[in-house]
Amino acid sequence: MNAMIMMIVVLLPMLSGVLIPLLPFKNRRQMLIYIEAMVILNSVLVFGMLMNRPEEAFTLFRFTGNLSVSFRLDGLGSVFAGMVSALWPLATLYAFEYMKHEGHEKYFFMFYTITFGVTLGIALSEDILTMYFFFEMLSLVTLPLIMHTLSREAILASRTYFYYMIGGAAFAFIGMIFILTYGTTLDFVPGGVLDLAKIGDKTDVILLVYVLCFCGFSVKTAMWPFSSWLPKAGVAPTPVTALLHAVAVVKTGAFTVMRVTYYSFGTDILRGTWAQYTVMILVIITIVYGCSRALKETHFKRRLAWSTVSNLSYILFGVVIMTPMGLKGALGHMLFHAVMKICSFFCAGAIMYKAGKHYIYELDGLGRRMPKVFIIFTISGMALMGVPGLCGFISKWNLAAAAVESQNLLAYVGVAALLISALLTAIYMLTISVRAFFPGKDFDYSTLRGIEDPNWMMMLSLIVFAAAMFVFGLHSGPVFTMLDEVVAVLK
Amino acid sequence: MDFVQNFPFISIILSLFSGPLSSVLSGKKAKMVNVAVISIIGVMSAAVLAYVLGSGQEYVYTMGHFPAPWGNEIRVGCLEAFMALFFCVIMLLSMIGGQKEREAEIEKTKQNLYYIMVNLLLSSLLALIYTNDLFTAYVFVEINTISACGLIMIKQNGRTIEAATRYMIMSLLGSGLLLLGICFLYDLTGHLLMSNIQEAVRVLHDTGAYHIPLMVSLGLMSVGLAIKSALYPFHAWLPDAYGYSTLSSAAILSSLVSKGYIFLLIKIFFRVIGFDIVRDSKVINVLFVFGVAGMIMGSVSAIKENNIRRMIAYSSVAQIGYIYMGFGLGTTAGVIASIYHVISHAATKSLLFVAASGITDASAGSTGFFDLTGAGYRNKLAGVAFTVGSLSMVGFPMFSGFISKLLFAQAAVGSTHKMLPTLIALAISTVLNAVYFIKTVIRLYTPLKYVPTENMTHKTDELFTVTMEQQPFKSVALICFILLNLALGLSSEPLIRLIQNGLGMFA
Amino acid sequence: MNGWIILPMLLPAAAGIMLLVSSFLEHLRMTKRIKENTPVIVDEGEKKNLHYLVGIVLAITAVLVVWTAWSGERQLVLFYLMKEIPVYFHVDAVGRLFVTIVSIVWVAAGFYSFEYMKHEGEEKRFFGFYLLIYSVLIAQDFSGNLVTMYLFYELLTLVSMPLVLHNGSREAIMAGLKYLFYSMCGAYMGLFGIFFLYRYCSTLTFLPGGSLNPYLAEGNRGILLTAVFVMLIGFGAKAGMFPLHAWLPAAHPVAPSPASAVLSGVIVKAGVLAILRSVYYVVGVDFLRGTWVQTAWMTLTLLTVFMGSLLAYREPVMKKRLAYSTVSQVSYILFGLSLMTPDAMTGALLHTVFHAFIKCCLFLTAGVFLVQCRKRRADELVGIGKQMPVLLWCYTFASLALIGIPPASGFVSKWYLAKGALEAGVGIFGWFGPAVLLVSALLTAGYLLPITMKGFFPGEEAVVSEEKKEPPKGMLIPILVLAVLAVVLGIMPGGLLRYAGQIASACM
Amino acid sequence: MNLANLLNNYEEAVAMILFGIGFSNLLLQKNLIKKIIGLNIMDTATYLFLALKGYIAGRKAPIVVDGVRSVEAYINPIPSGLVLTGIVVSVSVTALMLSLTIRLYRRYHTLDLDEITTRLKKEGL
Repeated sequence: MNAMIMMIVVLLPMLSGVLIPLLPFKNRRQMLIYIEAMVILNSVLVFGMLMNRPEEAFTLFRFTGNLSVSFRLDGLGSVFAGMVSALWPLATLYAFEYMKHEGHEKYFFMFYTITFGVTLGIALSEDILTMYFFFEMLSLVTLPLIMHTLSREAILASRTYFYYMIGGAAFAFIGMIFILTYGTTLDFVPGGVLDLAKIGDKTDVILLVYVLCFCGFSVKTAMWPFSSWLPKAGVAPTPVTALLHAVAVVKTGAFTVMRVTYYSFGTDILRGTWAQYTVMILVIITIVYGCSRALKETHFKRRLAWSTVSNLSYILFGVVIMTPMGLKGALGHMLFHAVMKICSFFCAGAIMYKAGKHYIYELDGLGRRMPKVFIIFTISGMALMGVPGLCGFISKWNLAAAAVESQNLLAYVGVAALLISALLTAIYMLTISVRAFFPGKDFDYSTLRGIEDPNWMMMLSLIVFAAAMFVFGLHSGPVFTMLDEVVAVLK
Repeated sequence: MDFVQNFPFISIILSLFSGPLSSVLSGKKAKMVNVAVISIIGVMSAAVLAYVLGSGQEYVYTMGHFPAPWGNEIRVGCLEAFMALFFCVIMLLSMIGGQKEREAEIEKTKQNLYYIMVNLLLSSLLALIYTNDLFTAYVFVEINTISACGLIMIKQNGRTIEAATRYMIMSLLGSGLLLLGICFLYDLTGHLLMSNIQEAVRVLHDTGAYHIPLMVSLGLMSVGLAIKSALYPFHAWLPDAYGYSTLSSAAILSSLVSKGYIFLLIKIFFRVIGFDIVRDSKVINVLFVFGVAGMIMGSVSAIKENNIRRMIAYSSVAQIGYIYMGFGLGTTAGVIASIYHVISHAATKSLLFVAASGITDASAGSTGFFDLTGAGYRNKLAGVAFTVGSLSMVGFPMFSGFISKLLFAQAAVGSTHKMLPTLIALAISTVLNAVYFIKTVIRLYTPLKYVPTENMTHKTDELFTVTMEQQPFKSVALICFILLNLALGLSSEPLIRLIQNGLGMFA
Repeated sequence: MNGWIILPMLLPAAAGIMLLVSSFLEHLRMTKRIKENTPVIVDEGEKKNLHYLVGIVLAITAVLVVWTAWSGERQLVLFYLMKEIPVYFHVDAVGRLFVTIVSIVWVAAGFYSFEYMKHEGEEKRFFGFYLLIYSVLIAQDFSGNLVTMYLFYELLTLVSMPLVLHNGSREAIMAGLKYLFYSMCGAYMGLFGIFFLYRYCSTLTFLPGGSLNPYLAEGNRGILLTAVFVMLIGFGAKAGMFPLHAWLPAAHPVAPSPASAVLSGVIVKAGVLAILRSVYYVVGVDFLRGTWVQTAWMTLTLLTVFMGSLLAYREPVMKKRLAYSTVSQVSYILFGLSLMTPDAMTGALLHTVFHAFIKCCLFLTAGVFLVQCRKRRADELVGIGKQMPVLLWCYTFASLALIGIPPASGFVSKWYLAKGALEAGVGIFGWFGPAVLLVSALLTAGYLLPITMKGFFPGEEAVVSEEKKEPPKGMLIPILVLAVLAVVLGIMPGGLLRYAGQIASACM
Repeated sequence: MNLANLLNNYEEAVAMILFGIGFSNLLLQKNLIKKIIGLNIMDTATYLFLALKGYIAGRKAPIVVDGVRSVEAYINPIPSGLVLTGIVVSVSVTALMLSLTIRLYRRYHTLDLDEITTRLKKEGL
């Protein structure tokens, strides 16, 4: 019975999502209450589940004899599930206000809620097949969200998105097959499942496959050279971009990479090989590349999207250090980046929603009109830069500490890349704030008439996130104690 | 001898004779007869399958009780029985789904002729599945060719006749080679019954005598059947034949006819030559290379195509490439994957053809890519069905395509040298599949207002919504196909075990 | 009573934030008023109150700081930022010294700016940030470990940036951003080093002599040296060390003069402090002495010394000239630190003190030139001495002190620097360094003294009004105090010298 | 494998050459009628080959005229049967091909398949 709850938290959002267009709601308000209630209920269930963790696995159904869709909750999964469940209700609240304008709300919220379930499915996967299954599902159910506006741009973006996703999945598939063949089991086991006896002298092939598989899963985290879909997908409504493309979808990518690296292939066979160097080089390139593109970009949301590209590779960098500490750093950044990026995206959304400005050069002087939003935006920018006292610093610190600890020369280069990226982040984030607050002496504020801070629904989410950045930044001990426990199984 | 054991023979004869019978019936009656025959044969095949599974072993049915090596034999194992059942199901659904098109596109007086062809086709397919005699197989290959040609050209416009001619030419080249291969083999072994030939070949192989002629014969037969089943680069006839013929024809041709030849090839590999000998020969490497090329090139052509029917047809080229690649791996796992793919592709491709026609119905009859804009909203079921089919083709978990992809990949890992090319080809091909199928799906769900109308051949006011009630038959067929796909995708285990058993009975 | 340590930081911070919020609300009211077309009324009384408030806060804080600093050892773990890494304050000798300098300069410049900022507007915002920076600087000086220091180091950049872009012109914004990016760049390079030190040092807490773990460092010398070097360059950015010095000449001219004064006088010293702390209190000089890092560092500082002077010499704009001068002078300090001998370090510490007072004084003077005479360029400053002799005398004394003419203060510090260089046993640098310092001193004379000369002796052809127009007392007195300090400390350096000497010998 | 072998089995060699001629005609000729002729040559070559295989020198056709003689007197009858079946198949296929050709010719007044295709494309069907 205890294990059943894992199925429930995955299926409940899916079911309630599917019901949205079918239920006869009298008005919008009712529908929103229904959605939020369902999401919160599910989050509560998830946290309940995390509190008393079910030990045994739960099998949903079987594809073939040994291939099944089954769930199990372990430390890593708990972190991810907890993060997702904490963010979803807030993001949904924000979406209510935002989506007023976009139309087709029912279908939007249908897929939006289903995505919740699918993401949890990834978090709870017991084996690589289940994870792959939900990984593909996620691409599918998020597709309508990106297409949502159905404009030409959105259609093109969704196409690009899907091609990348399928391509990624196709290569990830190869990895899965290898685990199926050369592993002792498909399940995730800390330290990997590869059967050295079966591999024999084929280590190089395994490494190649790892690289392919890594690239495949990291398509979702928009790793260079597979990164261009993410900024394009920025055409989606902001709650989608924020939640899915800063949190759920892309973090899933990172999460899957963690699973594959630490729980399937196992770091022992990978550490110090050309495979590690290859992926690390890719990751380092992405860190710098994403930032540079962000710097060049003048579209507000796209700039944030490029920033996401870079920050996701921070997480991947932690992963490819391939030590428990690296994983810890990666997890830390995964959590904190979620908070930071969702906050900055929401700010961008609020600005676009209230002021109708999409490009950065249009933001001059807005800081005076929407001070709360811009102050929070500046805070999130500083957090992304890694100003001490905000959460970005903590995660960066842990990543760098892990890199230095690993005594790997390339990881040192990675540390440098992290810092270069931090500098570039400072440039692209703070120029926005400076523009907004200091538009120049003779700026004519009358052009911005009628623009003001958004209502409490949007502000609440923003303030909660901003507060979270400080709390985590100043008092990260408990979080990392928890992460220590998670990675302890790897030692 | 149980009465059930007569069923394979009865079903071949039944469909064979219902053909001439149809010629004297009116179109409507012929249709009834046809549906009845397919259903009866389906039921009989199911009974045979149950029997074989129950007894756990194959049986040989000697025609006219002449013993081997003189008599003609039918051999029934669980794979054969399942194939017969499956082909009946697909054919029935395709016939149901394409009913409206047939009535619209075929001249009233020629309606019954169509059913002759379908019945003959069914009988030839059944014979290809069941027969244990190589020359009988050849004869039915030709019957198959002729009736398929009839199916293509029944919609009598220039395109279809031209397509039929091209189809005939390629097919005849293929059957010429097949015949020559069979003659060689007969020359070498002195037998026509598969089991006898196998014994003889085994002896030849062990002694090492006549190695080259044996290989030549194997090569001729493989190439002949490869041409007939449209393996790249012999696929030139295929897009026209599938793309312009009437719906049922396209569905049947793509999902069954080529599969019949492939099944025959499997039988030749396992029952006639012996798979270990085939594996040692270089023939499978050739098949592998062409299979991989087909996987990629078929998809590339499909991407370039603007006509949805032809696009699906090109996709068939790619899928047949998958199947031959599976053979080419040279492992039993590879062949199992291929057979599974035969089944999954048959189920998916006919689904796609029927769904595509539902979509074109809602787009003023045009198959042009731009005209399909928003059709998913106008014909909801067809839209969903097409999406399901596409996802299955792309290899999305839950649908049949995923399982076959999984099986192929697993098989590939077992083969040392072909592992990486196969896996990478699979990955690339998946992406390419996604490119054209998902492009179409997205197009189906793009609202009209966002698309420049100058690319469209029809006016937007000509479009109308198609509901399920308006197309009851097609809807039933679509729903069945979708369920079939899901069933294959979600619980493939019994089927895979059945294929394994069947192959075991072959050897 | 360790908790007291937090009070001098909290007080200005709270006051600053209060001012900022109130400035912000005022803005909102103003925009609303503009919307409603009611005239904007500036309340003079309110301004006065603001000055009282800031003045009182500054005074109380300064007293508190000095009292906290000089009444014995104090330490406080505020909370844990991460596991094993607390935000930790500790009052030690170096912190004491720095915090005292900061307080003196801050109070002086603060009082000066009451008068000065009337010309600039947005006073509330200015003073808000001014107080915030003060609090951050105190915190940095009291920091007890590297991470805490880094935390405030970076905060310092962020809160001091608004001072640079205070007037909101395009130029100021660009300069502000430049300042920000150079400082960030430097900070991140520093952080790079910290990452490595965290791994290879047994603790990040400041200990005289460093806490490098020799077992871990063994075999990793190469990477560790690189990391330290990167760190030096990084923290050097704030101290205006080549190659990351370019923000200084951009930021100083556009900032309000009191802001440039504190930037030059104190905030650049944050870079010096960071380097001092990391080299002498974390890594330990023994590890660096004689390595390529030391050589490279010395080369860079000498280069900066020379280049800064030369550029200052060629620069016509007064505040820019002073900015280049800062580049040059701060590198004197860094050169002293790079020599890694007690004498040189003493000299460096002394020069830190003197330069803070002198440069602050000079910038404040330049501010007077700017608002009172509306003269930006040095060559326009003809006959100033006739109009405001007191001011120009202050300027002259400060200049002399900077050049290092005995008995003014600069001489003492330079003496020790040169002495340290000769003793250090660093080969060619032993005599080359003092030579560069000497040349640079000559250049310093070359770029500072002409103003005095032209001021007092405008020459025949220049048309100069003889009217006396000394700056208001509010501006003059801080300048006077600083100038007097600059001279008097040079004449009576005894206590200071001993104090610096103790610090230096504790580290070696 | 030497030349002598080829000469000894000259009938088979001829059959193969014929097959090649037929095959290439079917594949390469543009004219549909010539293609059909190629098809027939190809089939005939196969029958020749089959018949050769069944023929045993000095024996008679397996037709019982005056009582059953011993099996040794007759040639192998199965290839002959196969040839007959093959002829039936080939005739029907040829008929079908010819009828298709007639239809195409009536529509397009040409026997060139490629030209027909280009015309079809022009028609836009």
